[in-house]
Amino acid sequence: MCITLFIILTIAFMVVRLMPGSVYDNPEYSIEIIQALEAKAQLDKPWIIQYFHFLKGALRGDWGVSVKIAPCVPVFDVIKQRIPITILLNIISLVISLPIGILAGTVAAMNRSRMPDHIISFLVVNFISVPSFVFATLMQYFLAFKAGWFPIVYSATAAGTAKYRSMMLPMLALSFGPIATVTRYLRGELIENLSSEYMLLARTKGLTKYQAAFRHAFRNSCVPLANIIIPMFTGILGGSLVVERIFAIPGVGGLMVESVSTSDHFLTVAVLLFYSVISLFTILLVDISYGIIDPRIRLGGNE
Amino acid sequence: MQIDSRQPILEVENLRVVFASGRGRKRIQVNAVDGVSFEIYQGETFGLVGESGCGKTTLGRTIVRLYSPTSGTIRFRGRDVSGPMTKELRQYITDNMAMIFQDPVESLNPRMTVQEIIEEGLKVRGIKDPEVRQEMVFDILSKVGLTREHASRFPHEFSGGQRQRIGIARALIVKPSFVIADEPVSALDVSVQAQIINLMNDLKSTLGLTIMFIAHDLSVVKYFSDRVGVMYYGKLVELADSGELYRNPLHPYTRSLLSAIPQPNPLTERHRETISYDPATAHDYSAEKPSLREVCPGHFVYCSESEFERYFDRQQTRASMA
Amino acid sequence: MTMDTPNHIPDIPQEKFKFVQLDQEIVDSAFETEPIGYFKDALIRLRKNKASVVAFYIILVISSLAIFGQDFNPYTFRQQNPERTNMPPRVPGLEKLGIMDGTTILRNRRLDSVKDPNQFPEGSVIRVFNQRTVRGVEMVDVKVDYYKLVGAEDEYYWLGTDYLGRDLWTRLCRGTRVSLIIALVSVVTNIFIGIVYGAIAGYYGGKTDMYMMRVCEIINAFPQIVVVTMFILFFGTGMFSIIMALVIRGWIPTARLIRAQFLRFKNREYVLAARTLGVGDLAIIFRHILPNSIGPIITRAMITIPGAIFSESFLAFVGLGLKAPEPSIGILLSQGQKVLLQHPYQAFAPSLMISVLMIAFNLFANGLRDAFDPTLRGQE
Amino acid sequence: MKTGESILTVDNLSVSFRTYSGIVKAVRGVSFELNKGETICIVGESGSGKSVTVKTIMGILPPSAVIESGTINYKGMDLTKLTEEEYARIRGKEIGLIFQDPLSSLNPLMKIGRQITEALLIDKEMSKREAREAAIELLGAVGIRDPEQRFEQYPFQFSGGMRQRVVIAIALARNPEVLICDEPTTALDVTVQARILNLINELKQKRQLSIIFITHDLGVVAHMADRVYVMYAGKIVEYGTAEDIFLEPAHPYARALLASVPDMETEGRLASIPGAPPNMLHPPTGDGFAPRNKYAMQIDFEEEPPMFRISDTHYAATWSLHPSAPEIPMPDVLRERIRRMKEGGANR
Repeated sequence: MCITLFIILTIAFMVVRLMPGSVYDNPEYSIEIIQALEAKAQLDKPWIIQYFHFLKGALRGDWGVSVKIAPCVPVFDVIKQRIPITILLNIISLVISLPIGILAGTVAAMNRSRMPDHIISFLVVNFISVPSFVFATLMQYFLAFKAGWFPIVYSATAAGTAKYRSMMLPMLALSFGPIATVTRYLRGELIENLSSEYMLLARTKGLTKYQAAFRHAFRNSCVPLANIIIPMFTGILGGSLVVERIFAIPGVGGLMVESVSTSDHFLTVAVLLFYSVISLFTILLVDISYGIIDPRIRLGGNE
Repeated sequence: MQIDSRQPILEVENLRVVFASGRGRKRIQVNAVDGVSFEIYQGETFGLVGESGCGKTTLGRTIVRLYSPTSGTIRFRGRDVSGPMTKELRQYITDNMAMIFQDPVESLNPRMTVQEIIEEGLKVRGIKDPEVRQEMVFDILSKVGLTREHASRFPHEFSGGQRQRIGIARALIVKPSFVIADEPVSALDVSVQAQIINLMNDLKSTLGLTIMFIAHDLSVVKYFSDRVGVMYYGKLVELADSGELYRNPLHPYTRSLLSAIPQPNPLTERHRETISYDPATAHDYSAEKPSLREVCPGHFVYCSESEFERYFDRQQTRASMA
Repeated sequence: MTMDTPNHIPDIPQEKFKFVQLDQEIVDSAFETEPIGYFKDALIRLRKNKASVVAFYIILVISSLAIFGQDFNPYTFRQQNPERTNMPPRVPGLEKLGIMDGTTILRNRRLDSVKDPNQFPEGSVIRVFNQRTVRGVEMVDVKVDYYKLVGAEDEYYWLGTDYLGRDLWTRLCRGTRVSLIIALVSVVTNIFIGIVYGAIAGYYGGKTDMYMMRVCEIINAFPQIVVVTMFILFFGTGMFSIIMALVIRGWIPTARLIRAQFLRFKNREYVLAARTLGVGDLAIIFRHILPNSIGPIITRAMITIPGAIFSESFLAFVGLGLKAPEPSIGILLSQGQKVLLQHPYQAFAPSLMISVLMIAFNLFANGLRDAFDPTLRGQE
Repeated sequence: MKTGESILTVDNLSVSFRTYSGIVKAVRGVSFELNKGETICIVGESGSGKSVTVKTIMGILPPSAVIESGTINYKGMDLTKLTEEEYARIRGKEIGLIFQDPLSSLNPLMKIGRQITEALLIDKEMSKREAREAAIELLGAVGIRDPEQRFEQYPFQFSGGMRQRVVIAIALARNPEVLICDEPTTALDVTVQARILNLINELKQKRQLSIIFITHDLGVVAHMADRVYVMYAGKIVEYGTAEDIFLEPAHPYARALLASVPDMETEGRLASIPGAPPNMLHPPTGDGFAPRNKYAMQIDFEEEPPMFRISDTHYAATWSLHPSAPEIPMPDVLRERIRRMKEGGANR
């Protein structure tokens, strides 16, 4: 965990400092300003000193200042104001994907090899395959532009429901993939659990098919769902980079695209660090929750 | 069995195999085989019986050096084969010993034809000519009751008993003198078990094999073996001729095991009393350390000094009554 | 109960009660069926799965488009033509049906300019609508035959052109080729590294395995986007660095898969049997373990391909794609997205291409997985 | 042999499976009856259809199975005609089932106690507290020590034998009249097996159970059975009291089976059964065992033998009992063993 974070920091340092040219390369700055900035960041010193300076700064939360997008504003502050909308978008997507995916997966598994299963499986393949930015593009054109049901881009200034209406399409675009992932995973788990011996035992107790399925197979299938939530959440985050840009949402994802295209490296690296921290955090969370959910891990069984 | 011509082919002395897993505080050590000593004589069938997890399979696999012994020695025809593994030692072991495995499904590579499975041992031994190999495969196939048409088939097309015969063919084509059969019949249907046992008996006499037969079914072991060793939690608790062991079991675990085996006889079976064995109450080893002692010629029991005297007395009374 | 009573003994001729096989030795009969190998068996299963057969043909068609598609018309992927920018799609034949006929809608035109034959030549205006007055000026939207408008009646841009007048069909074919190459090369590299790494960790086990897996865990803790972006920021864009960026973290799932396969198979009784026969480590790996893992490996490779295509397009969207003028599906998509509302066709074609490609690969991979699934084998 | 009142009657039951390669005829016209308070054993090797038969009685066949014909009469109901809801009322309450593998038949993520109380609470006659007490009592009754602590534990904390005891407790939780045991001791060690068998017999006495016991182990049959049904290739080929089957086996398969297992006193060559069991995708005509039977007759390959009556309790479906059939010798090993048994096997 800490090792990972440390390595990420080191790589981030290398990306910023060891790249050819000056990071403060901005046509609006004069050479003097650039040199002053470099001196302030101790860039004129040997790289080992730079490195420790960087680490010290990083630990204090000082990740440098933005150069182009918001000149001289600490990147931390730039990101800070962009975080809420991104987190909101991602969490909402996750929150709507889980129940829909669980429902669809259950329906498919309980009707295995019948029409509902075939339909759901067909949709799943499509949703998993088509990238979220393609969905975003198509929905923006047809649902927003042609049909006019939704605003074409996100409107931060709009109040109340209008704001959420403008968030609908990006949320939808981000949710298709996770819904399909959850559906597919749960269907697989459920089918395996439904055909297990303990399901038979549950039924021979006198539980009906549905009681047994719900109390035993369904519960047991939901446990390993924690497994796929990490890659899913980071997946949504990744997708939101592009989707945010498409819908002009002022979130962290859009910020990264902008910073990359304007070579605002401090900002890019800071955004990347933000993503790493989130992903590490989810891994940790899942590890912990796993121990809580599964008694075999919690109580240290050896089977 | 001729007592006179008994030449030990395999001597196991104080063998110990310890498996360790985990690190630090979580480290767990399992004494899978815990100081076992015995000998197997040329031409005999030595049965090894015990319940799951008693270390009998580990013992068998350690003898062919699939696992390495933690301590103790294994001598094959007088040569120590328990030392560090060298290429030469590996060859010596694989040339002389072969193994038959338990699971007829798991023990054959599903991607290889029967021909490829059986001839692999020949390839390793440098028989380059494919025709020679093929002839040898056909020959051994007919010995185990299969036909040459079967050679080009894949394992999944065969029934359990047939697969087990393929496994036997694979083990025997390299002409070993000593075969370890690790529960070769326990995964098979009753009607097929006899096929395999009869086949092994026939091959044993025609090829002059010495067999170490590992099983959990005492009736089968008793029927098939000349001498039987009983294992319990890594230890050899009793060792005797199979008839003697059955007539006169001394160790309480052996007695409990014998009493637990259901026999196909409804007249006696319905009234059978089972003896249960609990090592905590059966022995008091706090004062005297137990070891494997010879109660009467060829009959060894793992016991303490006082237990030994008790067993010895019982043995004497039995002998005088007979 | 339908049981025969003692006084109901069927009458049967005496000669039927002769022993017929008393002297024969009852042996195992030879099989009547043809021997079926592993791959043949998998192929039979795969063929039964219609979706993956269709997917397979789609992949074939797209691959041949990627290879030969750009030779079908006279343009090259980098040839710019300032006279022919943003041309809508026009396909011979299809144009008669009213789709892809080179028409487009121009919005907010002054009515007088539309009536001016110098600006809108004879026959180029198809329909004028939405007439309104904005600040005293008559404004209309107008549907035009764009090819007539710019005087290119004889030309056909199947998928239209982009803002530099480059033919989009040619660019899409070229872009598909580039994306597929990036995907294939990175996947092959990933699989190769994964097999070697996973095989070593799985076969030798113990401490070796523990440390090797620790390394994997650390690398795996970096989110894919972070690694890929940092890598390209550092090494610059270009096909090679994109491939490398996809490899850096991409081999880990394969390594884990292979390791799990090795752990699963190395204690199988047939592997132990081979060891007791004196078969060497390499032969065990190549003859006994790898062939049994081949199904999952192939399936894994197939599943990784759409992932790589996705990552490449994603990078292009972020602005870290290939350098101009080289197209990739992602670059075309990202460029099309920018002019989505004005020239939607520029986004639709690459959207369709990437979606179809990803669906086809996923369907095919699913089919392969089912075909190779050992739990279905030998049980029926 | 006192024949009591019949509690469960299976008549002419046939069950098939649709598979990838064709239709597998797993059970072909099986009939038997279970009397109140008795234990019947159905013995046969894997693939003989014995497990499918009991799964049909329990109504837990997989979806690929089809009941082609036959009735299962329990207390005047035909179980094959029940709906899923009606069946749910029979299972557990009237008929309990113990599975082969205690490792996989308990839900790994649910506490042992809840898995038992779940059964007790189905009837809605108890409060949760009462159910808890009843479950603890049950655990004690099946011989689990410290039931209160064990109640709160998960299956992985139990040994194989202990798990099977829990499964028995679950099967008996709702006081069923009939208990079906599907190879309950196959996965266990012999000493554990002995204890479980004794436990089942003990519970049978205490609760007046009628038991259908499925096994392939003839020793277990001898230990448990009042009456025995021998199955081969989806049919019952012989049935009778345990003494009938073990001392006077008539069907060549029953004889071959008995002759192929060694007991403690067996000497000489075992009589092995050549060949392999038939592939039920293409079930054999006539006597299914004929291809593996040295003494097979012409008629065996042509026509299916009817059940011949040997005594009031003993029936066998083999042409060798036809008055016109020649005498067929008993395998040596078996003849020797039967002689020993008759001389009074009580010398153990």
